[in-house]
Amino acid sequence: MSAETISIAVTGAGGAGVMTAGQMLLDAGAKAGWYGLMTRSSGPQIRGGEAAAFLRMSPGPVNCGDDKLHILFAFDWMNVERFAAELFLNSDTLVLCDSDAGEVPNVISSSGARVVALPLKKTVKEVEGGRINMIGLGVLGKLVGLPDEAVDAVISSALKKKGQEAIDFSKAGYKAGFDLAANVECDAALSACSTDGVERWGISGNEAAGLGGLKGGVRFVAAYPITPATEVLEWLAPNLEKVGGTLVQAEDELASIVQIIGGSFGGTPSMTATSGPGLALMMEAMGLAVASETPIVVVNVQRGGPSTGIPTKSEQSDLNIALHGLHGDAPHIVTAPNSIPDCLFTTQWSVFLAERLQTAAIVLSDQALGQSRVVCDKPADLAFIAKRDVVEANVENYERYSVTASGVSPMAIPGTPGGEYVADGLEHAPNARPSSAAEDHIEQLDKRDRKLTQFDYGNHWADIEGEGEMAVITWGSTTAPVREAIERAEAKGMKIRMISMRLLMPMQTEKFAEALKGVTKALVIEQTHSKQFFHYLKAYYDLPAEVKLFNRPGPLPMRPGEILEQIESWS
Amino acid sequence: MSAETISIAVTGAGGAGVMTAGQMLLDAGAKAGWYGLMTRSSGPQIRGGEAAAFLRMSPGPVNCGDDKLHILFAFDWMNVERFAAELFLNSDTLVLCDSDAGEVPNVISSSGARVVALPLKKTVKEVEGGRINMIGLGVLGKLVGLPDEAVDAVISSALKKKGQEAIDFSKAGYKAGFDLAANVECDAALSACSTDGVERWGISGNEAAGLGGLKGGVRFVAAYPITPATEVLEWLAPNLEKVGGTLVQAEDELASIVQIIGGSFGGTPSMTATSGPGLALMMEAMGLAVASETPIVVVNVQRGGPSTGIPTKSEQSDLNIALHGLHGDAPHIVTAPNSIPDCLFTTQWSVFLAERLQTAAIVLSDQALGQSRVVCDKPADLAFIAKRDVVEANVENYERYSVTASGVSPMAIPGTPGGEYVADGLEHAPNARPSSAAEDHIEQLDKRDRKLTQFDYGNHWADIEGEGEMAVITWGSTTAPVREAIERAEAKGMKIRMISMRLLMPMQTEKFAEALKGVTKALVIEQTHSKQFFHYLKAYYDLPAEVKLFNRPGPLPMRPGEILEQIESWS
Amino acid sequence: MTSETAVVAPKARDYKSDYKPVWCPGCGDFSVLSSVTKAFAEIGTPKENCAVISGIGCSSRIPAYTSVYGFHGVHGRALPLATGLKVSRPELNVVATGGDGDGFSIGGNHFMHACRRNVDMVYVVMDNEVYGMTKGQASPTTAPDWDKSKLTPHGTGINPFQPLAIALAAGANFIARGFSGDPNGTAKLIADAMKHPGFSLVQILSPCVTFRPEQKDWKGMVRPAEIEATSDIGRAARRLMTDDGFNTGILYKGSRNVYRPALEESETVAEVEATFAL
Amino acid sequence: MTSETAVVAPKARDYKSDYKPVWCPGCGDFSVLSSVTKAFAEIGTPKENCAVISGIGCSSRIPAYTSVYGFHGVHGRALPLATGLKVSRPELNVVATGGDGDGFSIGGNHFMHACRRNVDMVYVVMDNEVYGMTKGQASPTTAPDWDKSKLTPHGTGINPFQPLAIALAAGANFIARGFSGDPNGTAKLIADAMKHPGFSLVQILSPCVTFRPEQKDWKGMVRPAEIEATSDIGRAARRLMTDDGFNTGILYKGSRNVYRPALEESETVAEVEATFAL
Ligand SMILES: Cc1ncc(C[n+]2csc(CCOP(=O)(O)OP(=O)(O)O)c2C)c(N)n1
Ligand SMILES: Cc1ncc(C[n+]2csc(CCOP(=O)(O)OP(=O)(O)O)c2C)c(N)n1
Ligand code: SF4
Ligand code: SF4
Ligand SMILES: [Mg+2]
Ligand SMILES: [Mg+2]
Repeated sequence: MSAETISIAVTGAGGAGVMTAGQMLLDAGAKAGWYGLMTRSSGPQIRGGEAAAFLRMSPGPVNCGDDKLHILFAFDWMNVERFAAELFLNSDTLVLCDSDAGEVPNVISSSGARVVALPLKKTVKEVEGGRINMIGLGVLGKLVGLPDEAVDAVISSALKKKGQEAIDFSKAGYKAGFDLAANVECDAALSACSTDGVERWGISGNEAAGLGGLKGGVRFVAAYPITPATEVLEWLAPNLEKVGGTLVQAEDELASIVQIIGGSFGGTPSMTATSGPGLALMMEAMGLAVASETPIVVVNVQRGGPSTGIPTKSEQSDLNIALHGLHGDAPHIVTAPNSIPDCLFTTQWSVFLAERLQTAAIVLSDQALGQSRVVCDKPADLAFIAKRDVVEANVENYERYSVTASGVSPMAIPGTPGGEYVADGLEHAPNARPSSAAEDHIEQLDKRDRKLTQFDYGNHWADIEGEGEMAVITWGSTTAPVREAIERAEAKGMKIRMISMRLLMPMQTEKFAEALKGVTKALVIEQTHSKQFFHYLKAYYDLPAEVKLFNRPGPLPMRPGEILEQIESWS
Repeated sequence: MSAETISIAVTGAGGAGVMTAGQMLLDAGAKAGWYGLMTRSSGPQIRGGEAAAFLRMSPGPVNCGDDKLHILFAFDWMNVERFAAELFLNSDTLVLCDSDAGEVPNVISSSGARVVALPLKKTVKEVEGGRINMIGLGVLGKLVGLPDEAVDAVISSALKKKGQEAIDFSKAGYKAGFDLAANVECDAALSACSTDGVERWGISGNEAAGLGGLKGGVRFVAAYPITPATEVLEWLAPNLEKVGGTLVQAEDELASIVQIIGGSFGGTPSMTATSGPGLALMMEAMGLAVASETPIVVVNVQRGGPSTGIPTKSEQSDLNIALHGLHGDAPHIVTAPNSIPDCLFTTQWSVFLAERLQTAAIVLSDQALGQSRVVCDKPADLAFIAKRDVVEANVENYERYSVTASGVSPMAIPGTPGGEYVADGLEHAPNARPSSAAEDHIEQLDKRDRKLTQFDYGNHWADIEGEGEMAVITWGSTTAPVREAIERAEAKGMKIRMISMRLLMPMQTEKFAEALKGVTKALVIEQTHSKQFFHYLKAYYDLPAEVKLFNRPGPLPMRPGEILEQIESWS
Repeated sequence: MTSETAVVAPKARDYKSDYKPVWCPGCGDFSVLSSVTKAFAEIGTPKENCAVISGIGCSSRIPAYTSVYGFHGVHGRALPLATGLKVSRPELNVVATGGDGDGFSIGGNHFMHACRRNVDMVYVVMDNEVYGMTKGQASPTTAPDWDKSKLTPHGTGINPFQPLAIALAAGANFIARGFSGDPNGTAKLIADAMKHPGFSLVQILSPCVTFRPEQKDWKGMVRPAEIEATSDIGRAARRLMTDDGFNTGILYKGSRNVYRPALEESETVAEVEATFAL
Repeated sequence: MTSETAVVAPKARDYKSDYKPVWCPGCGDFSVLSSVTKAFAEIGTPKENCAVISGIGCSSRIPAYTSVYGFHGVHGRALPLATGLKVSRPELNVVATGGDGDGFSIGGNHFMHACRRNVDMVYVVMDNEVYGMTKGQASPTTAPDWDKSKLTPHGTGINPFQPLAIALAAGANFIARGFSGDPNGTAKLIADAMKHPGFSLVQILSPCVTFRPEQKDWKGMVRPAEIEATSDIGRAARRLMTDDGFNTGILYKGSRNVYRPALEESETVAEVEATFAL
């Protein structure tokens, strides 16, 4: 029998090469035509502590973790308890470990999983230049049915820089592991597959967000590193440069957000990326972007909060601050990618919207999206490329904040004669001069509101799928397990609608009502403790009479199985 | 006929002494037994531009402006149009001006107001050491019926430092003005009154907030000036010192908020005051106070937003950021004084709550409360004095973040042997050590939530007044005009309930439902553009079937008359 | 300047707007405004290629009184805004402006890091040793015994901030001090700052007649520095650390490395994204 | 220490907790931890009267590894937290700690103003010229040509921040440099800093073995400063501006005015509020 999808966890001390093995397995799987997903977890040690790579592979697209684990490959038992909650061990799980690893920890044995010990360390010694992670990769390659060519290609390209000898050692290690697994009973082999000529990409959500910015037209970025957003910036630094843009490492987030306002004022689409604590520091200046109508994009990769919280784990708890963290009445854009590949689309679209509507856009990604790698189809090119409404040289009587029907006032870019104006965070008259008059205030407030609410966001505001009287409403990274839960429910003959909101601000009240037509029950799914999304829905939308909430804070991700349970128990 | 309440505006160039005249009129009125209120307005010039003092006086308590003006006293016509929207001129208004002031501006003449020109400048020249504002004060004193002793006392005390000659000059000026008014027809005289032995105070909302902090036990303040909150800090600086506390002027708001976290960690109740832009900068560290469970109080005196906005004008648009501006799930306290004297009660109560519940409290005052002066009865002393749950020396196995039934974990204050612990903004186990485990996260999230939601806030959470099927729901400075509108409606035989919420977070869902018993219609009043309070109510409370919203952004204050209109047109 | 008539040398007034300043009569900032516009005229940058960027404060109101592009941003952040603008639009003549509170209190970190980064722009600080806009509190440059602010009724009791010494230690490339009472001299300093590559600090003593009336005495206290501008860091350090704050002129002129990204396209977006292909 | 038995001189280990550091094996911060606890022992402050305050970073994890009171706050704000604590509780022995990123990048403004304010406390900075915690980006003290960070693939191209020169220009009262490879010498520096009134900066070169392995060479580069600690600002300025960063020891000892509010009650609350009576 070949599996539809398999989940594998690889754990061990940081030095054991857990992540490398996981990554190579994913990449080789991709060469074999399989889709896949890999997430990481590690202990508090900065280096050398316990680490885990969680993989899922399948002949069809994969966007979230499963709720069962097929194989746990433990290179050693180092603090494996730390990952207990993330492992989903059961009696079907095959646990592989070294024959000399010592007593099987209680979390493993008590799960009823089948433990198979292999002479890994012994084998390492037998293979010249052998490393335990290559042996492990060999074992796994055999069990999942990786074609040899795929593995060879991945090993060769990963170790190209280290030279032919390293490549040969690794291949030998792989082979040794492959042979070790010969007698291990396991039905995890995936059905053979091909890429059907569609180009496959290997990309993380953070890289995808960076690329989305770049493709949307961003050419200036100011950066201050913070977990789990740093990779957005680290991907952009060398790549922006190639397309004629630049990245400045700033002294802090107060500087990075204001630097991008400066860049954007100069006509260059600009963005930054951060996480909760950094976003909080950016809120004052975000208001300046809104009031001065200077487009900017901030990708906020959420982590566990509050305060420093749990920097390496995911949560959806920055929804409130993204929506409401600006002082004063400050309408802006809040979007959220709902899958790893969607980090590209949503970021690119957000750049387009910010530029088109001359406002601040916050893209709410999260650690689960940002730091996971996915193997997916190459995304299609989009038409969303920054295009600001600007004035030509020498317009007469130019007024920067002129009151227009659309609410968007044409902008003058420095260098344009006749367009000279002073952008201001003080309330102002249409001619940009400070004003505290009630008429000017209301006129500009109306204008800044109108440009956002009247704009037609098309059907990108949400992913709406399926039919049925029950709707599951969600956003962001909980969308993938919701989707999978609904697929499983549909496989059981149920009919369920999914609404995953990509545009969280401005509110799409009418479209939401339309999407809910015929729905009598709504199940709301979110990963927060204080029910932020649920309260947001209550505040701004009409919900059906029956509403049920299933929420949980991080760090444990939502799983399809538990969502399916919620659906089934409510039907 | 004598009036129940009179409203007077005094306008003129900054140098004319408009504010001094207004202040002395208010104080002399107080001596005469009248209550009163004075607000200020001025043009954009830093000094010497146009200025206006708006006064309202009455034999009974006054907390907001009226919607008609009895007397406009214009020392000159300098940019008087700027105040047009705030003047409420009508054909009953008496406009006093100088005979030589030139043409009456159109905003005045078109209102149909009765204009009476007096030879002010001429009189100034005739009185030795005469100043136009004292002449003006004399005119007004005559018209409202100020007893001479009251005026004498106020002049003497105001000019004590300047010496007897100055006092005599001023008195002579007053007398000259008084005589000038002899033939002016006017029915604004207030009925005579006395203080009935109750001590009267003259206080601004900002001073009241400062005093509330002090009385609540605050002994450390860190300050960064910002309009319109600076006076809270300026009042505290010299007064804290007298009671053995101290104030540090910080380099910015990032420092001031964190300094008070440090002060509080050391066991000293600590607070700061700021306005929108400063509050935005404080949000990151506010999360630290929440996560580390370190009590702090931030008085936020709201001004027009977004961004720098309209610094000298009032608005209620920082509600969203106060409630939701923290990243992560960060339950805290948000309170709002609903009158100038209540700035004392609410701030003092908030210090008590923050200390009792070991969290951050934001007190949402606004410019209209903070920078207005009121004459009111001396407030009663309150039992709300900071009292933290602390551990004694040498407790065994002390755990700082122990999971208790109330959610409040006894705190160790540095200096207590055996209590040594490290406060942390990282998620932690009960023993205060960092933890990213799901159990610890949920346990601490539950605890931080529970301590706030289970606490009994008594009936201070809202002011609930009156009976009826219609309720007017509001908060903060719009309460005074709502109260007055309801009084007027009741005078017309209507029955209306008022709910003015003093505690905005945590939500008091049950008490709110109780307060709404029997209510079928709710009129929501707020001073924002984006309907922040209305959406907050929708998100967290059950509202009656019929709900109507009356909102408007700043800078124009809400007036009783227009609220009454809303009530009447909906009955 | 696409017109076909002969190009006329620009005048200072071409860089002034018709908008009436909110400043108090007699405020030093009026003449700083003149100096800034004169400097633009001297350099001759077409006004559409000039930008004046500020934070919040009386002094920070200056952009609207010029006729060039400008940004009146948030308190303390003129320098990062100017940095973002200049780095992405290197051809513009970017001048950041503001007060001592804006620049050295809330904006102090950006000040240090702008000095270090050494982007080619000018920073004009109108120093009146007070927060004028918020009605007279002590700023970092206020003397420790100035006790007229209610916030610090016995004076701050702390040493005044030394902007020029800090600028030097942090890495600024051009350091000068002017006095608003000498608008021509100050204009020349600003123009020289514009010509000098890298980050140039021009501190201008600019009295606040309302909250620091005693600053009218500054007129008799300022004097042109006796020694020529130096490029020796050690000498400049000694000089600035022992300076009494009233020497005017260029006090340091360095040749530190200027931050100037290339902004040249070498690949298409398609080429960049090809690296994700497996 | 209310027990009745004879008071024993405290040992460094009394100030250490049993909590295992998250640091990488070989990280310089281990020995800084030893130095801090040794300094506490030398001063002999009872541990309930000691507080170690930090921001965020590998180095900022230090409070939990001591057994005294502590606060692991937010990134960049150790100094204002320590300031609030010390000003309101002057009897405590307050040590602020952290890294070069925490202290000089995001925390740079507080650093300057803490130097100026000169509150009596010690600031220990573990300088590894990198952001360790976020996996290796350039910090303000990083050399301009260090190109191992993905964020600055050609190096930062900007001059490194000179913490000691800035501290001097800003007003710190005691300035020293130590090396984590010499834990006893460093302990002595920290103890001397605790004894000296006012704000004392102790920069400790503390290698990051993970992201800056080349810093193991520091061992051969550091040397005790040849000249004695000076109290002359001009000399100290010249010295620090020309220093190569590897001279250890006390480099400046001043006698600037220390910020120390009185905290004495002179009136009751009732007396204070009586001023509102009309
Ligand atoms: C975040 C923030 N905090 C505080 C303020 C209030 N504020 C406005 S201007 C100013 C000080 C200005 O001083 P300075 O820069 O010296 O300018 P001056 O008015 O003296 O020219 C302050 C504290 C603000 N606008 N924003
Ligand atoms: C507001 C905020 N921005 C960014 C971060 C991410 N961050 C954590 S530690 C750190 C740098 C630490 O560098 P350093 O202070 O030198 O400490 P080291 O790890 O090198 O000891 C950064 C940028 C954060 N926690 N908070
Ligand atoms: S307050 Fe001072 S700085 Fe501000 S405008 Fe007036 S004189 Fe100038
Ligand atoms: S990353 Fe560097 S600074 Fe951080 S613990 Fe490891 S060696 Fe120390
Ligand atoms: Mg100033
Ligand atoms: Mg470091």
